[in-house]
Amino acid sequence: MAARTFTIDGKLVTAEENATVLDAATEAGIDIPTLCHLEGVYDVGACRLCLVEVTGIGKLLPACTTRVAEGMEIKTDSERLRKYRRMTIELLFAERNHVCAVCVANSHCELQALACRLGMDHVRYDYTFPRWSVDNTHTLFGMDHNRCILCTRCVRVCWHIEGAGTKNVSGRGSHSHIISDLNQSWGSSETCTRCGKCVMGCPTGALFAKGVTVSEMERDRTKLEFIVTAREKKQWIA
Amino acid sequence: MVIDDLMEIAAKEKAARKPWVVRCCMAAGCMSSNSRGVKEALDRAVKEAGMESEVEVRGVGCMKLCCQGPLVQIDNEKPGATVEVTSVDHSPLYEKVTPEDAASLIGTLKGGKTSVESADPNQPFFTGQMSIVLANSGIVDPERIESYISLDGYDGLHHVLREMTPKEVLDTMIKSGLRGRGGAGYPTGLKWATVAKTPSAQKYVICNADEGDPGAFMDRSVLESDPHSVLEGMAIGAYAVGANQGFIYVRAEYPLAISRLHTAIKQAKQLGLLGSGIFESPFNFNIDLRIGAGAFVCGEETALMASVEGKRGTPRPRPPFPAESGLYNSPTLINNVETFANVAPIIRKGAEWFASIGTEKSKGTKVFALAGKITNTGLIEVPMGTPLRRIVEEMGGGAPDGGTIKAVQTGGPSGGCIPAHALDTPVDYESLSKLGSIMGSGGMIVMDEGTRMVDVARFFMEFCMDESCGKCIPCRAGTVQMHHMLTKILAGKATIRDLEQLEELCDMVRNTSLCGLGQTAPNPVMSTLRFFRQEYLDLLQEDTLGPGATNPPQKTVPAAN
Amino acid sequence: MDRLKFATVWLGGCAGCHMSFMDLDEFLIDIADHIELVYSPVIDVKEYPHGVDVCLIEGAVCNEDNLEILHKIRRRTRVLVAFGDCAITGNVPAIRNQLGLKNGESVLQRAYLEGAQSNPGIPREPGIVPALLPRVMPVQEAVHIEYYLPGCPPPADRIKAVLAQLLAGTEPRLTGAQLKFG
Amino acid sequence: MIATLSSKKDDRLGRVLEHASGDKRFKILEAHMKKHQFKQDALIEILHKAQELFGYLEDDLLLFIAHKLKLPTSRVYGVATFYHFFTLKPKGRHTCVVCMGTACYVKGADKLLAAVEASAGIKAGETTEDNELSLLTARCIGACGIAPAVVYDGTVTPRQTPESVVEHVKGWTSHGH
Repeated sequence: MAARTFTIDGKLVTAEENATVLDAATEAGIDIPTLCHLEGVYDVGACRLCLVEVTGIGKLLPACTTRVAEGMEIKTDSERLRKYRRMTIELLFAERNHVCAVCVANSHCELQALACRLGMDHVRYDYTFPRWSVDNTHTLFGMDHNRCILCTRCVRVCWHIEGAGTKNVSGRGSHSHIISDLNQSWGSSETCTRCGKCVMGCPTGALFAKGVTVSEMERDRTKLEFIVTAREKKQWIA
Repeated sequence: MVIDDLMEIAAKEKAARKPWVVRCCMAAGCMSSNSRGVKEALDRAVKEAGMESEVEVRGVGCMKLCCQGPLVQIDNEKPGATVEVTSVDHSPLYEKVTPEDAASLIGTLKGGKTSVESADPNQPFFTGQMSIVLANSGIVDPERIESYISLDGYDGLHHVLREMTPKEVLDTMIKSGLRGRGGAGYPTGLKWATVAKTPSAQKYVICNADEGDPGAFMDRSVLESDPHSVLEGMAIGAYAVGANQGFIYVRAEYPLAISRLHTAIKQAKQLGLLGSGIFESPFNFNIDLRIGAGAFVCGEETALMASVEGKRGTPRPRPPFPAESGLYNSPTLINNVETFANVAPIIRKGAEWFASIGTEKSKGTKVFALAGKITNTGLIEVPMGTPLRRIVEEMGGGAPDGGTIKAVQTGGPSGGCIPAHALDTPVDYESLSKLGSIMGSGGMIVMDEGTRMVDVARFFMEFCMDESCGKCIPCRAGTVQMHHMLTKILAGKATIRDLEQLEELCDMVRNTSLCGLGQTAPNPVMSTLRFFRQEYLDLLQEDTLGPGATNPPQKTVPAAN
Repeated sequence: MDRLKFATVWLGGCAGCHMSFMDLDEFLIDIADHIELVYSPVIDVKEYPHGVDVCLIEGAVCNEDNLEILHKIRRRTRVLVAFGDCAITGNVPAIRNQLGLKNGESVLQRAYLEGAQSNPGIPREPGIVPALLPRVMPVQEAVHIEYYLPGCPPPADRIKAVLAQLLAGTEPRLTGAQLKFG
Repeated sequence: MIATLSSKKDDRLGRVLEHASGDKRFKILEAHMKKHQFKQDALIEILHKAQELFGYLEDDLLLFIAHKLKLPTSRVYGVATFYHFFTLKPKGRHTCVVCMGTACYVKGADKLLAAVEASAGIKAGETTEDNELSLLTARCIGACGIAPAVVYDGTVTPRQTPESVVEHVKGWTSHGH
């Protein structure tokens, strides 16, 4: 496969022609913030946190779905990008009920970590305080819609890796929410295989293993990556 | 089907023409004022007068002056004449016709008088128009392909298939200067050329008939009035780019347009104008209908394609553009109704003719749906570059009841409000965009002094909020916050800080949203802020608890030592 | 040498932030030379004084009393610091907002009637027991706030960092993990 | 796949299929799917047909469609709830759709809606308790030339006033039909 040479934040980088800007940056040790990207499943370009500036292109481009090109000049960090990213995070905090103090994922949460990284000391928007439910009907896992950011990682792992298709998005706009099967309780789902991959993929405290309490929900992402890599590289075959 | 067959159909249709043609509008606007009842009454009246052999009562499409519907027009050609009328200019256009009026209207054919009022065909509303897209509208019977054929219909397709290479068609389109009529104004020829040069065994053509802008009904009228012109345009496009399958994605809210399209496609297939080996060429092309289901975002091309694939209509990032990877990951040509309706006339009359109309960068005509606080509501087609003032004041007749026009809204929820003092702006893509609005698909809503602009901004924001698909954060959550801020402003509970925050959020949502819906959602706010800022400021409350509101403390800075 | 007129206030919160403030330990002695504590739940001053330089505000704005004093504080203070998650986000006290329009009544009923072990009854004493606001607010929704000190509670070293910067006359800046909510 | 998994628990799908075998409407729906060769991308057309036949899309119907098209039920549900044309709850005997497009809005559609809401005692999107009336709003029905427009039981009616809407709707509820 042909290689492409370009710059990211002034650094000369080479990557395969099909690589995304996000892949290339990660490879080069440059960390672009993202919440919807998950190693092993297809990208959707939805969270808009990985937007980067590319010289000569008026619009900001999502690093996760933009392919590298020869001679591209990419800027992953600028005052403008930082400002937009912080606003995006603030919008998320105001959208649902993210109460870090009582969250299972406190200290292990990608949303919380990004808020720190982007310098969010408070949210400038009025909180909407919507009413969302908690689904605790599953024997192994729980889902708290209050903490969901609709990144759809769970939907994608459930379909793309596990092949069950239990999870999907229902409704639209700010009424969108993650469902199991026909919007029934997760515990009554007829398709859930209880594999737990959705829980492994969740960036916040929305999906959690039952029994964990505040700050105890740590996730092992390496398992997901292992499954995907093993499948792609046929490592299952001894 | 060969050209002789086509000519024979046209000749037969012309020969069968009765001396009198009573045209009755059967488009959705007049139908909602009982034009079906009028047509039935006209049919009865003809029968009762014993004039069946002399009079044809023809259900036609939109006759433009929708506010005065149901409309009826009689072509009083001399008895025995066999020439099809192609101009509506000189016969009286009867307004607000009721079934009871039918007998007296038919009576006029025998020299009787009628008390039914008729519109002056020489008023600016009609004389200011130039019809390309709507040329057949109100004349052709939209439910009979023969009627379309008798007006040179499918001639363009024949010409293209028999006389032109795809490359020549592309060149013609590029030379014509036609730009997408869906709103953004991308050059149509370039788009076609990109699809054409992308190698693929399978390509698609999609007609975007998901006319979702509130206040826009041009595409609906075209589909209801002259569906075959769209089919012909699509077929020509398919030939040029090398596609063999087309889809028309039409809103479920337009049942009449759907039924006429069904009929039109069926008739075209029966005559072999769609299907395999069209005009005995190797070209195959089929069209299927896809019915939308109430999602504005599906007007966005990637969302529309997801919907055609039976999925949730959420957009995806571009690139890749549909021209390279669209429906089912194949190169896809996607244009809107009006764009396709321009194609056959361009082929028939030539690129030079088309390019001679309009302005330097915006060629041809544009159809607008004139509505709101204006005397003449209805459909108009004007050359690009026509000043807004001529459209709303001369043709539209200004605000009704002596009111004053305050602003003209174009481009729907993606557009902006053009203030009255800028009415001399010519209508073209660049001029409107300079004013912070867009051409959009053609909705033109006139607002008078009674309209509060902050209210208008909130109305559109509510629309965008409800129609946001929810996929990307800036649009999903940003529209909610912008709507909240506008509500706060309208309630008199906001301060200048809120207004600053609103402007900052507008900038962010515009620059970070995934698709056009989010990227343009702030436009109505930004344009009203630009031209009617004082209306916002008047609603703000004094910020007594904001920065600098504190009484001076004893110490000036919190400094140690 | 003028000492900084310093205040702390306790609105709708659990006092955990003030507890954390006490965890400043010997730093409290260090700052004692530089500040004059003019108002705080830990001293006996009834009326919030005029001309205060810095005030740390713990807790969300939950009732009419909270709102009134917050407005008064804003008018009489140069620099306000939202102190802890309840002040900045509404945090746990604001969870009642999710219960809709009647959220205030719902929580009172739950606490004082359904949850009562003896003498059920909702306390209502006009002028003594302030009425709940229909919606719990973070402090910045009600007044302008200069600086934010997140945490539930903010750890002592984070409080120290902010105070040290304030005393040094620089703008307090917290970064990275120091900004962690929860 | 769905069949085998569901058999473990309460066999909902089995019940639905059994019920469907005796209902002519399911036969028509299945014929329609067959016309589309049970293609998954025809989901929206199938949902249109299903709503036309049944009036609304209840869970069992969605399950039936998912099974026949071999789609995950969550996907069918996700699509059905994305598009506002589909309704998952039964509609009233009569429907009154107030167009809230821009042209209608500047001509007072909000006042029409407020009047009929007050008169019927329901909000837009709701159905009266006696199931007589569903009050809906439309984004734009494209009848801007005759604004403000209201659709009564599928009939577009031009130039409405708050009084005319209330009168029309009262006509339904008082005569029962």
